[in-house]
Amino acid sequence: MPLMTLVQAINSALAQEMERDERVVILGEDVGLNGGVFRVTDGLQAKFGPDRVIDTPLAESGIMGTAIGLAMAGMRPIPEIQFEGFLGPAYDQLCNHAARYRSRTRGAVTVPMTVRVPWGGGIHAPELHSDSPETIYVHQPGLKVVCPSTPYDAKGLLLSAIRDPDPVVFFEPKRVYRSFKEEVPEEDYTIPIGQAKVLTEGTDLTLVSWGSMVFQCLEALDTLPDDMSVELIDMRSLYPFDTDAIVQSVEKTGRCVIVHEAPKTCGLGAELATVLQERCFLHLKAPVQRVAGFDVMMPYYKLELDYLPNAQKVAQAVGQCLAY
Amino acid sequence: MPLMTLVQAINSALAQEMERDERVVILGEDVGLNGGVFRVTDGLQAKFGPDRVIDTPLAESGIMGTAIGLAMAGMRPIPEIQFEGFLGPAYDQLCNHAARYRSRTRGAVTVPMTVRVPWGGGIHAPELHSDSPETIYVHQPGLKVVCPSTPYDAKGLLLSAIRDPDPVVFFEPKRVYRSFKEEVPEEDYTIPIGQAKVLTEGTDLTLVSWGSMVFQCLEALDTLPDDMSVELIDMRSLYPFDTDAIVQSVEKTGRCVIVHEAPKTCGLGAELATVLQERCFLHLKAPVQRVAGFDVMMPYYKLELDYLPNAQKVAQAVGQCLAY
Amino acid sequence: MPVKNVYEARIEHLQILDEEARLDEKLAKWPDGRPVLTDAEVLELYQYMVRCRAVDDLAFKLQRSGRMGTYPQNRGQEAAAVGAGFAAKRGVDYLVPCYRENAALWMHGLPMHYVLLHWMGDERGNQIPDGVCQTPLCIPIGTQMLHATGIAWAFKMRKEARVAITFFGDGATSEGDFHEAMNFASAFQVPCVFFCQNNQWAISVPRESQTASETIAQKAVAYGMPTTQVDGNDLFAVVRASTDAIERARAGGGPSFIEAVTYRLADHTTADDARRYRDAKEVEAWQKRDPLIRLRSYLQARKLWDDAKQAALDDEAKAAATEVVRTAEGIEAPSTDEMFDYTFAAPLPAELELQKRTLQTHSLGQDPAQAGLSAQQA
Amino acid sequence: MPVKNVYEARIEHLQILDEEARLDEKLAKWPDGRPVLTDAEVLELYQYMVRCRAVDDLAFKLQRSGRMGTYPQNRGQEAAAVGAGFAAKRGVDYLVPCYRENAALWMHGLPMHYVLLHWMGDERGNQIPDGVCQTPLCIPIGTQMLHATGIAWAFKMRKEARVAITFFGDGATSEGDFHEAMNFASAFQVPCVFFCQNNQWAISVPRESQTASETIAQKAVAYGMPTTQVDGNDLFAVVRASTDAIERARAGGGPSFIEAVTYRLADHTTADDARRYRDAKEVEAWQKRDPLIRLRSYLQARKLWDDAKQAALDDEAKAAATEVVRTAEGIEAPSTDEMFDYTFAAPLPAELELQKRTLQTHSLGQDPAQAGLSAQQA
Ligand SMILES: Cc1ncc(C[n+]2csc(CCOP(=O)(O)OP(=O)(O)O)c2C)c(N)n1
Ligand SMILES: Cc1ncc(C[n+]2csc(CCOP(=O)(O)OP(=O)(O)O)c2C)c(N)n1
Ligand SMILES: [Mg+2]
Ligand SMILES: [Mg+2]
Repeated sequence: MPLMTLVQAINSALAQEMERDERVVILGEDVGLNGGVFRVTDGLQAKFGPDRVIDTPLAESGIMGTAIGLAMAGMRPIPEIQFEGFLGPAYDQLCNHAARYRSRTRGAVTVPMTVRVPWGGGIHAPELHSDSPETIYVHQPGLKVVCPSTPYDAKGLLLSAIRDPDPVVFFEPKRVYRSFKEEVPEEDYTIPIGQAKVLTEGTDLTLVSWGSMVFQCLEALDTLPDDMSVELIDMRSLYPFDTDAIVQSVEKTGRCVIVHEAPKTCGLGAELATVLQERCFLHLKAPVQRVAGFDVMMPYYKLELDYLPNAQKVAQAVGQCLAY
Repeated sequence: MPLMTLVQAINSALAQEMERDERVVILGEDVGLNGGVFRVTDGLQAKFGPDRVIDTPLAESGIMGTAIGLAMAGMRPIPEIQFEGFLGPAYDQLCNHAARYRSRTRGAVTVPMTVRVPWGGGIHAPELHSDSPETIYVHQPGLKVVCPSTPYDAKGLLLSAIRDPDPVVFFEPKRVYRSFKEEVPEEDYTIPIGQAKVLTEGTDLTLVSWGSMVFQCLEALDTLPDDMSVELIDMRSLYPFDTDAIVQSVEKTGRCVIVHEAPKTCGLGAELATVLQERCFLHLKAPVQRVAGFDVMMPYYKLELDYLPNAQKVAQAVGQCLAY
Repeated sequence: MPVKNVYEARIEHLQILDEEARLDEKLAKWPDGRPVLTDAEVLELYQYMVRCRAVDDLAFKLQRSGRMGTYPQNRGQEAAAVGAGFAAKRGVDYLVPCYRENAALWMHGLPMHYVLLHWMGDERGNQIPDGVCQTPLCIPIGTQMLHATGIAWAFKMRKEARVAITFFGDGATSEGDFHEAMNFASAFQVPCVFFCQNNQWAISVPRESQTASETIAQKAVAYGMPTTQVDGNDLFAVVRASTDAIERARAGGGPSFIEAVTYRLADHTTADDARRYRDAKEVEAWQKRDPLIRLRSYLQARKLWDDAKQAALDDEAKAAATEVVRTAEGIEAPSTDEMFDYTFAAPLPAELELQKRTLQTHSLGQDPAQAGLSAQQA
Repeated sequence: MPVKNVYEARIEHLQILDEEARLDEKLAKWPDGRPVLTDAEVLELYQYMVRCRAVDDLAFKLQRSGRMGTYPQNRGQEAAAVGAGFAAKRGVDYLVPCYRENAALWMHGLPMHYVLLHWMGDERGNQIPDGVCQTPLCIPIGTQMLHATGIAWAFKMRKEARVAITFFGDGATSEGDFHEAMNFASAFQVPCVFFCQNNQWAISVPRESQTASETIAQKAVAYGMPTTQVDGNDLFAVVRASTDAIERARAGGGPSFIEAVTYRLADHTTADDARRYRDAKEVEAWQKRDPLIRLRSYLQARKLWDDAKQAALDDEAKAAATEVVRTAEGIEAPSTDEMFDYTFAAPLPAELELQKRTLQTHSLGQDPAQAGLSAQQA
């Protein structure tokens, strides 16, 4: 099996699906000849031509809105929004249109599309290039949201997303785009949207995260005393999220720490914590804790590491939660 | 003291503040001669002229973005977005610009403006006229968010909002725009942003809500057996929200039900529930419960009452929570 | 030459049947001599317009008597809708409407009661039947043109000889999405026709305040897109300009823009009172330009129509409208399930399935087993 | 007349100092005979451009050696920035930039190291000093023009004789916010100048793919706004057109649009490799049109400049640039407090104050008293 980075795995999934399904087209800013600013679509225009890998004008609402039209008319568009911060101008088309068409037409008009978005902090980028806006799309009925953290999961989830009959927002943690390689099958495989993955099993505490924060959690685990048995869960899918996986784990461990980059207040962590206290109330030995971004603007890069949760903060929270 | 509806109280606050502070201008679609589609700005253009009560072109991003410029240049704009659904096109300007200017310029450039938005369901309106999107603005660092449910609170909070040095989103529960009158002082008074209000005191369970759902809660209280002692809290401010008020109450009651119109998943209810289990863990006798909108598109009006929480659902949740 | 012209534009206004119902014989024919509209076609379209107006009138009354929610009357704009609808090929071309072109939708196969059902607060009014090529009414202003552009783009990608035509008002041209739709359509030369019903008002905001441009048509200049202004109350002009634009698009000539100058004779919607902001005189002047009156005068002058025929048609139209209302009102109330079932394709996510089954969002009220609570807790 | 013209537009291109550095003597003077630029002014602006380029070059190297994040070079566009900056009144008019007009910002009083500080990931680079009338660099494309419109609107409301001028690229004209800003500015006739640096590329997307319009300038036609195209590498043309537009705005004549035709001689940013998508030949051709070369030829032909002066200036500029970098790098690292303190005006909301004080978001890690936990729980 070849070793791939996250970027390569996504590129391979795109190439494979375009080969298999001629309805699939990619559109976005600089996705063509330039292969995207992160080179995720590198080589695809050369292979599939400029009619299927399309450089658009600089207009995110335009990208999202025309992708909706393409999807309605039977294509399987994969719009790319260059950075998560630029989902802003496309918010209305994504949440008020793509997400609602099936419901408002009682199934007559549907929008099968996958919105690819480089996501999250940690790469020393300029303003609005490091946000973590997943919560607002999870809150929007009618959208599915995924955020794989590894090359293997990325390929399998991307193929599921493209084949999904509804709009899927596919967040790509850019901080780990190239940080490591792992074995990724050449052949076609899918990972169902909605399933979390248990990375390490444990009995004392459940650690829940997604995106690049998963690696901060892994790092934290390395620093914990050997007698702390922590179960680490990578959510992978943010909507629908895998309630069973976290409930089962917390029923076993009785303690939970949730880690995410987005600002704490009203982040997805709040939803997961609430579900846990709703469903595992009598099992909980300590409050569910969050280690999240502060409730401030994602700072420019000199302070971004002060903003982002890290292994040390995670370890500390785990320790305190265990000591509760 | 005169009796006023919510609409009248807001109108009176606007008139008073425009009188007092010549930097205040109102801009939006149909706010002038027409007095707004809900007549909230009725008579203001006649009084203050078309240069201070301004009908704009039909473009929400334009309204929000030029209001930002006006605020930066020393005015105190009050943009109106005609319905909460049309915040969508203005999302980027509001969250990625208004909310961030102070922080990204380290205080050099600020955006003192109050965004007025009719909000919520229950008035038999067409699509995208009945949503409850407060969560996404609460999640955005740099914005304050209020949602008064009564005429008295509306006037006091609106005056605070206009005088606030930072952007405030002022949600107006349109379902109760004219549903009742109460005494509202003619003179100038403010209610600090960030303070909840205890509507009824109680010892067995804390009921938390905001906007028009407060009245569903009140109705529910009427149907409960006399021996159930419920404390009802109207949050009024959604960011910053009054943690102390709910924590103190739940420390006393040990039980809490949160009621809101927005879809449940990642709604503000999740944040409040999480804070409560974080801060009152050892006091809680039952999981904090939510009675919220379903995780579906706000339906067209034939089904809107099936979507919205109501007194009966609230009463049922209260009963079940007490029986836990 | 240090100052040189690098671009010139000219916007034309087309009128064929003038306010006095006089026909420009030359323009009423295509260059090859065929008529833009045969007598039979004019007669058919006229009757269609009258029938549409009857439904419109009845819808207004329905709202007033509390049997329907807010409704936006189409009154005064029927020539624009019918003309554009006629120019597009039913079952082939795709209509992407706003909410003031009922006639076009019905012509293209949407059962007439669907529109009423929509305004009765029922999503099934948007459940476009198979084979009917259109999107549902679009309430958020200015957002649907991007979808039209995307649909047209799909036609181009698949090399189908089909065109999308999208309708919107003068106010809608102020939205950013209008700009992006126009730019994408032109940059990719997709077969899309942008049909603006400039009815002079966006609720209470008059056309002159909406934008400082002298015409709406010239907005297309920004995108290098062919554009024209037509008298929107002149059926002939609308048909000619729309046919031109649609057939050019079909032949690979790219998108076009049409500004149809018309007037909203009624209030913005039944929730509006236009007397608050506009002059009775202005309305009166436009009443005289009512496209139904103009077309009737034309037909009568040509002896194709008379008062008796009109009386018969009026009766028939009223009866048909009543029937449309009966159909709409006869549809049983939607079930709560509907709210859930179309959020996603089946199967629903587990949590949503649970919400649907229990009609609860609070976990204690949900089925204990499903809610993940053990028996002892419940 | 059934087909009549209802609108005509013509876009002019202005060039005063041509590619061969020949000056159009007539256009180089205002109608009243005053020169558009005196020799002394040309000399001053030329030296300014050279100094700016020196900082630009050094910034590039800083990034390459890992001492700064991504940086977008201004190379090749100095005449546009300096010319527009010169036309605006320092301390009076308001600049609303994108990120490729450093020269204008510096001319108007922004300490030069601020821009570097910004690109070093430090918000203090945006902490515009009192009295400097400008907004910070704006990274999200096309969003700042609305702010400029609002600022200009405030000037108009307060009857101040001030103008806002906003800068943006060719790519930015595709965003919906551009459209809304132009429309608002024109509808309310605010004193705002829209200055488009058409440098032919938006990262890898060439101007021809960005939009199908023949010129960028004609986009203003959509708003009935005065518009012109200028040779953006011609300092004289930029100054003349900008002065015209700014002074018209100041006099109450409303907004204007200027398309400055120029070229991005460097990569999009230091994170980009333009060789992937553009032809070396094209770049070469534009190298020859470098505004610094053109202005130097002009000055030398007029005997106002020579190689010795140039050598001295180059040395001086390099030294000054080094000093700017030293200043930027000499600023101590920001404290974590900064992240919190500017989220809102003081006092911070209690929860945020707690986050700041404890640098924690998990309640167990926060100060127990503040976190609302009683002693026994903590
Ligand atoms: C995005 C958005 N903003 C505001 C509204 C409220 N609104 C409904 S119709 C309307 C005016 C529309 O004017 P125009 O585009 O000219 O169409 P007309 O109603 O005249 O046919 C407004 C402001 C809306 N529906 N959508
Ligand atoms: C809203 C938004 N979308 C996308 C980007 C990514 N991006 C940065 S610069 C750029 C191209 C800008 O082109 P242009 O407006 O011509 O300015 P130039 O860089 O050529 O000066 C893009 C797409 C962005 N910064 N903001
Ligand atoms: Mg209109
Ligand atoms: Mg450019």
